[in-house]
Order: sequence, then C-alpha cells, then structure tokens
Amino acid sequence: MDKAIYFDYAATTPTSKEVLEEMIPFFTQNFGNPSSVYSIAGKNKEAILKAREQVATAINAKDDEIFFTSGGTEADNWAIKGIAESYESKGKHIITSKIEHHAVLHTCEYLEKKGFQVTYLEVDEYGRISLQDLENAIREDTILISIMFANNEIGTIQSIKEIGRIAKEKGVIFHTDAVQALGSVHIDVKDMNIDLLSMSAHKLYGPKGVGALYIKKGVKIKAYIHGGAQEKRRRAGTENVPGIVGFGKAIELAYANREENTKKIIALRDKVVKGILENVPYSRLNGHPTERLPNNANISFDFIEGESLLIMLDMKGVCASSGSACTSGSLDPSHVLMAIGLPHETAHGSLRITLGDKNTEEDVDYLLEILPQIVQRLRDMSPLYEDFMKMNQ
Amino acid sequence: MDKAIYFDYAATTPTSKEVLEEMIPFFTQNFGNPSSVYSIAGKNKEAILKAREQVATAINAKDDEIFFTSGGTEADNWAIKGIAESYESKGKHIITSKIEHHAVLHTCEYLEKKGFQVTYLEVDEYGRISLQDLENAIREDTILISIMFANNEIGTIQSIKEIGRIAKEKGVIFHTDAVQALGSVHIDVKDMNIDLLSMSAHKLYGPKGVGALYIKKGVKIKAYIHGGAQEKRRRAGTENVPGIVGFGKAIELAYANREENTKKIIALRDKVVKGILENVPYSRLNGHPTERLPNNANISFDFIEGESLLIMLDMKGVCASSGSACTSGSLDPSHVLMAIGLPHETAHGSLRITLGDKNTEEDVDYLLEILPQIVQRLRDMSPLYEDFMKMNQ
Amino acid sequence: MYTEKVMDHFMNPRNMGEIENASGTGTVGNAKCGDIMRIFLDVEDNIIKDVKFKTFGCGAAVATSSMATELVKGKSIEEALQVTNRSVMEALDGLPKAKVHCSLLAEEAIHAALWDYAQKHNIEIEGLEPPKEDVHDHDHDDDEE
Ligand SMILES: Cc1ncc(COP(=O)(O)O)c(C=O)c1O
Ligand SMILES: Cc1ncc(COP(=O)(O)O)c(C=O)c1O
Ligand code: FES
Ligand code: FES
Repeated sequence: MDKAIYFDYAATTPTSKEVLEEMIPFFTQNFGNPSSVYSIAGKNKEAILKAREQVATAINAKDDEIFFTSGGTEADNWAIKGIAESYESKGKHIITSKIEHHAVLHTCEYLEKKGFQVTYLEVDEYGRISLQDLENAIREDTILISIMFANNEIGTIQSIKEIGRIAKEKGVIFHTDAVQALGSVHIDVKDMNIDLLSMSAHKLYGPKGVGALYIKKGVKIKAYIHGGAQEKRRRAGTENVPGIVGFGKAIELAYANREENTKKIIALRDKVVKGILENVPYSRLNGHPTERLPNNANISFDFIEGESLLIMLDMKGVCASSGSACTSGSLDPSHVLMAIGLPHETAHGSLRITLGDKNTEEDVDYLLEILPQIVQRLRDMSPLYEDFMKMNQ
Repeated sequence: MDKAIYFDYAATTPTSKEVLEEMIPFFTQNFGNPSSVYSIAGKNKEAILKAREQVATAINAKDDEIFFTSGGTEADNWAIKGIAESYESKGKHIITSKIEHHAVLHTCEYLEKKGFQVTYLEVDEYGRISLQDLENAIREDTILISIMFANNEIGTIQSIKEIGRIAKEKGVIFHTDAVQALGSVHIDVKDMNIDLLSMSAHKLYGPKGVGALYIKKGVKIKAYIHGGAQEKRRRAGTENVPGIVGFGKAIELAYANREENTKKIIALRDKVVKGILENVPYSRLNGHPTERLPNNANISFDFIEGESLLIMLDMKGVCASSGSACTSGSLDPSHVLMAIGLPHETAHGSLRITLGDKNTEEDVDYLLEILPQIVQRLRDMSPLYEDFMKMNQ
Repeated sequence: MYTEKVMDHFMNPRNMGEIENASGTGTVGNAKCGDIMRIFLDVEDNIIKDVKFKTFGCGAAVATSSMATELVKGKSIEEALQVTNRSVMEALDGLPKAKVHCSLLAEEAIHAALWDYAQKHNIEIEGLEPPKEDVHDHDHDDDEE
C-alpha cells in the first residue's frame, strides 16, 4: 500500500514535530526527578509549571487548578470516583448521559455496583440532551452532573454553558469530559461554570499517556492514585515530564491557531459530508448539523456493516473508523448511535471520518471517488439490500 | 556550575539513547491508535506485543500476564485496591511492612479508612522483615501480603522467594513492589511464587509515565481504571505506545547487560561506602551490608541535617538525595530510617548515593574529596555537635 | 527553590559560631522536624553588641538564622524584639511556602536568648514571653480534598 490517508484524528493524532522537539531534552538531558532538591531538578519543576500555565490559559483556569494525569480515561475515573467518595455522605445520585465515553459510563456502572444511583439522560436524534430533562433529573441527593463537552463518535457539542448554569443554580458539581473538544472548541471554565474538566494530550497533536483534570479551586475531591506528594498531594507518581511538556506545547499551539485551523477543517469536512450524501444513496449524517466538532463527519449507510467497510477502505489506503476506536474490541453496535435512535443495522453501517492537519482537498477527492464504489460493492453482497431492492421493485 | 555529577539514579534515570531511538517513530509515524481496524494501527499493536514479551521475558512471566500502567505508583494502587475489592468477601486483612514506598503505604492507609485491617511488619536494623513475624501475622482473613522487593532508600533486598513460599503455603496472594529491583536484580516470578509485581520504566533508563503490573494467570483482580477495552479490558485508556515501546527496550537492555553492569556498579558503590566510612567520623551505613541493591549507598552522619548537606553538595555539582525524592516535600524524617531504628536527628542526616551508568571512578574520587569537608562545615554550625564535643571533652 | 539571598546566607552564613560567657543564650527546636537553633547574645547597655548562632537544620533554617543575627546586631533590645519571622523572610526575598515555618525558629531563638539574658540579669523586658517548648507547628498546607 503506497497511499495512506489518515482520517481518524479523533482516535488519536500524531505528535507534532514542534511538540516532540520540546519533549526530547527532557528524556535525556533534563531528566531529573522534579521532586528533588538539587538545582538540575529545578529545570523540570519549571517545565512542569510552564505546561501547567499553558493548559490553564487555554481553558481560562488558574495554574493551580490543573492536575496532570496519565490521560483522559484516568481524568474521567478520578473526577467521578473522587467526587463520589467526597460527597457520598451528602448523596449518592449522579446524572450523566447515554452517549458518554466508556471512561465515564463504565465508571458510573462501577459506582452503581457500590450503591450509587445513576440517571443516564436520553439524547435527541442529534445527540443533544434536553436541559429540561436535566433539571427534572436533579434530586436532593444529586452530587454530580457529568456531561461530555463533545461526543467522540458523532461530534455533537452540548450546551455546556447552559448545563453549567443549571448545575450552579442547583448547587450540583459539574464535570465535563472535554477530551474531544479540547483544542478545537472555545472552552472557558469560568464563564461556563465548569467544576471539573477532563483532558487528553494525544487528541491534539500531543503525546499519548498524558492528560489532565481541571479541578476548580474549592471543589473537594479525594485523591485517586495514592503515593508520593506530587501534584500537590493529589496525584501521586513520578511526573511524566516529557509528556507534560509536550501536552503544554500542544495545547498552546492548538489554541494559537484555532480559528484559522477551524475554518480550513470545516470547509474540508463539509466537502466530505456533502460529497458523500450526494453520491451515496441511503446515507445520512449522524450528529448535529451545526453544533458539531469542526473535524467530524459521521455518516450511516443502510444495508452494510462497518468493519467490512473499514477493511475495504484500508485496502485502498484510507484509515477511518466506525464508532469509537476504543470500542472496536466490542461487537455491540455503538451505544451512541443507538442512543440517537438508529436501528441496529444502520448503527452497524456507520463511518466516522475525522480530519486533521495533514488532510488536503486531494485526500477528500480521493475518498469521494472510492467510497461510493465500495459501498455499492458491499451492498451487492448484502441480503438486506437484496430484500430492500425487491420490496421496492 | 560546570561540573554536574548525578548520583541519584534511584530517583530517576535518563532515558537511554537506544531506548529513545526506538520510541521516536511511534510519536510521529506509527502513531495510530492500536485499537483501530486499519493496517497501519497493526504496527502499533505489534510493537505493544513485542514490549509485552520483553517485559515478560525479563521476569519469567507469560506475555498475557503483563499489563501496562502509567507507572509504578498506579501499579501499586491497582494491585492492592484491586485485590482488596476482589477478595473482600473472603477477608479484610492485609500484611505489608513499615518500609514500603508511599504508593503502597498510603494505599493501605486508604483501605484502612474503608474498613480493612492492615498489619505493618517491623523490620530489623538492616531493614529486613522477619519471616517468623510474617507467618505469625497471617490470619484466616488475610487476603494479601505486599512486601517490596528492594527498598528505595536503603537498598535492602527482602527474602522474596521465602516470602513467596510462605504466601503460597498459606494460600495468600503475594504482591511485591519491584520498582527498585527491576533491571538490576534477578527476578523470576514463577520460581519466587509472586502473584503480582509492580514495575516502572523510568528507574531503568526507560521513559517516565509508564510501568506495568504483572498479574499471575488465575489471580482475580478488579480493574482499577475503567473505560475502553484496552489491556484485555483490565486497564482502560489509549495505550502510551512510545512509552510502552521504550519500557520494553529498556528492560531488555537492562537484563542483557545485568551481570556485567552489576559488577562495575558494586565496585564503585563499595568504594563510596568504604571511602566515606573511613574518612568521616560518626557515620554509619544504613541498610543490609550484603543483601542490598548494587547501586545503593545510604549513609547517616550524626549532628547534621540532610537538606543542608544536599544543597552544599549541589553547589559543588553533586546531585544526591536524602531519603526518597518522593518524600522530599515532607518535613518528617524518613519512615524507612525510623523503622530501622535510627534516632530522629540521625535519620535527618542521611545521604543516599545511588549510582548509574554514567558514573566513573573520578566521580567517586571527587565525592570522597569534597564530602568530609562539607560534613565538617555543617557540624561546625551544629548545636548538636557542639553539645556532643563539650560532653566528650 | 531558594532565592539568591537565601543561598548567599546559607553558603556564607554571617555570625556563625559561639560566644564564650554570653550574656544570654537560647536554644529552640522541634524534635519532630529535627531542627534546632541556638543564639548567643552579648548585651551591653541594652544594646546587642554581638550575636552568634548555631543551627542544625535545613537551608532555610540556616539562612534565616544568619539573617536574623544580622538584623539584631547593634540594635537595642526593644528594636530586636521587633524582628519577626516576617521581617527576616522579607530581608531574604521570601521563602518557599513549605519553608515559612523555618523562619519562626529564628524569631523564637532570639526571644529565648533575650529571655535567658533577662533571667540572668533579673530584669524584665516588656512584651517578652517565656520561650515555648516546641516552635513550629507543622501546618503543611496540604490542599488535599
Ligand atoms: C470523549 C473521550 N473521553 C475520554 C477518552 C479517553 O482518553 P484517553 O485515551 O486519553 O484515555 C477519549 C478517547 O479515547 C474520548 O474520545
Ligand atoms: C519502591 C518504589 N515504588 C514505587 C515507586 C513509584 O513509581 P513511579 O514513580 O513510577 O510512580 C518508586 C519510585 O518513585 C519506588 O522507588
Ligand atoms: S459476523 Fe463477524 S462480527 Fe458478527
Ligand atoms: S524544615 Fe524545619 S526548620 Fe526548615
């Protein structure tokens, strides 16, 4: 395979050259343990401080509200379990949605086994929760609302500021998983009344294995990983200095160039969506038409199955995804696509194209050229398509 | 400061050039999410498999018994909390020692708050637990023994094989924190009857922010970080591919050259110990004289305080540590030095020199040249030394 | 982690040593953190003519001892009483948060030495309280939870 066009930036991004260059010295030269007394460790302490500031600035938080973790999954686990443990004497009810990432859903299910009650809010056909439902779901013993900023499969962005307002009015802590939104969407934790926010570096051209949790000053949250006194005694473990430095640089770059990048990416994405919908019959766009991530196109094709589609695309040098990469180990249809009301078969036949910095007009032209044939080929194999065609003859 | 001699390899090591070179392609080229379907992700899946094999081989485990984590601290938290949760219906008693790393101690303290009972075994003056004490401590409801392989401050190595034998005889699960032993000590999880073993890459010339937990086939342990299906559904979160690749390479290199390296390091270490004890009065070696890590020299000086000593050494270009770097934020004297019976003031005046691949005879000569003067200078400032000298006039 | 001034006073401590037959000495400390400070005073006509210190402690403890002796040397007893841990810290361009308590040791050691002087000479110094046993309360400002 000569050509390889990557259309799966929501699964992960390459670490950009600029980011990697910032990281390298911290592997081999400034490698000291930042907790040490001697002066060479000071460079690392400073590097971490700088990264903390870069992350804080991007989301309008204060430096001492940023706590580095091993990624978005750990941040989600910490936020939810940490609040549950801190506030269980106040109440044991948590509100989340049906379309959260598994890092949130499986954590909530874990807490259910421990005696917590969890309300999983429905979403509409575009993947948005209803603010009215949210208000109705809040009870005396509700201690946490966890609603993701933007969805990883269908790209839908929630009304975060409204949710923050409701949470504040009702005195409930508000956590949002912003792993997908970070870097491409404007985030202001103060203005949006966000108490906790999960982040991950590898979705924005930073390294894998590092993320952060924003914890608003004053929010009581138990430590989750116990041990040394790192991260102000809140997250133990020798700091991943190169990773943290890379995260800082990556988030700074993402927000420095956000508006420009967004324009470019939206144009490409709209070309993908329009091109597919116009050229492939029985296809539909999943997610919200406008309130969606700039780089996300999620489209369902009736009568075909996603894995087959991905393999055929792969043979033609195109990397894409069908639902979240994290769940590809699973055989169940995507819980997100089910939640927006797709029938089983349609949920199976979905394609997620997520664009990134290396993608060009030519890449999109190529995709639009090969995709209709591939879909047709799979449909020709499909008994569902056969039945449908016979019915409509 | 021109000269900078690093004598703190137990706090962390630089990532070696060979290791970093293996990692680099996984940042920028083979960056795909290993969970994805398309073929370029396959390279990453293979790379992780290879690293898993490298780690497994080093400790004589099977590939599918290795689970990657974000470091030693997470591995310790997971091992202990995961077993506690799996077996709490059987019993709520855990046995550990007084000289464990804080990642183990604070996790045990956390479990105590949740209703578990923990026995913290005493150690002798060399830092070894008594096997008899261990046997005596085991109860009907004991579900876990967690004893570290080698101590990070004083370097003492426990009789792991004997502990494993006792645990097996009594049917209790045995976890060992091998973060410090890994790479320089022979470890065989089968022969030593180890059920769970914590590892960290940055102590053996691998990168920070990655480690692993060995889980013996058949040991029931709950997942700790919930989310995606990574690591056979046991540890969620997008894999830190470059970190995992680096860990694999680092552990392979460490064991390929272990015997040769060990000889060299032991010679240097013995020179340090002998040189200091002979030239500085009122000094003593902490830890076991022979059953100790090849690179660890821990020495106490009466009448002086460790931080001052470290700063003065730093001014002369020498990086060392006084107790664990992880605890340097704390003001309490090291719990390890207290446990081996040192009086408070002596525990304060301890110096840990841990050697590594870059250290030379000249480095040691230099240390031995400057150290006696520095100690004397601090003693001249010390009211304790004044009192002592007056008493002995 | 320390300012240049702190490092200077640590590496080149002023007034380190003992005074034979001092008119007042004070030793304060806290066995828990292990740090001990001793101040020797030579007082003549209500003026601190000479002062020396000895310290078993961290970098901040040594530097604050040194600076505190500088601040009280040549001053009257009343002026010396005005020297607080804050003024010592300010003179050193600040200390890390976790080391603020170390500066209390210097203030207390001077007070203890003055108390000893007053006891020996049977005088009363207004505003001076008997030295405490334990100086610093270890309030790590841990943000946990
Ligand atoms: C919305 C969302 N939350 C959480 C995660 C998990 O983040 P990480 O891979 O850094 O653990 C992901 C990506 O995998 C995601 O898309
Ligand atoms: C014995 C021991 N256990 C655990 C750890 C923690 O490992 P990590 O720094 O990878 O979290 C360390 C080092 O800091 C250690 O020395
Ligand atoms: S037939 Fe292969 S997944 Fe169902
Ligand atoms: S740590 Fe106690 S005086 Fe500085």
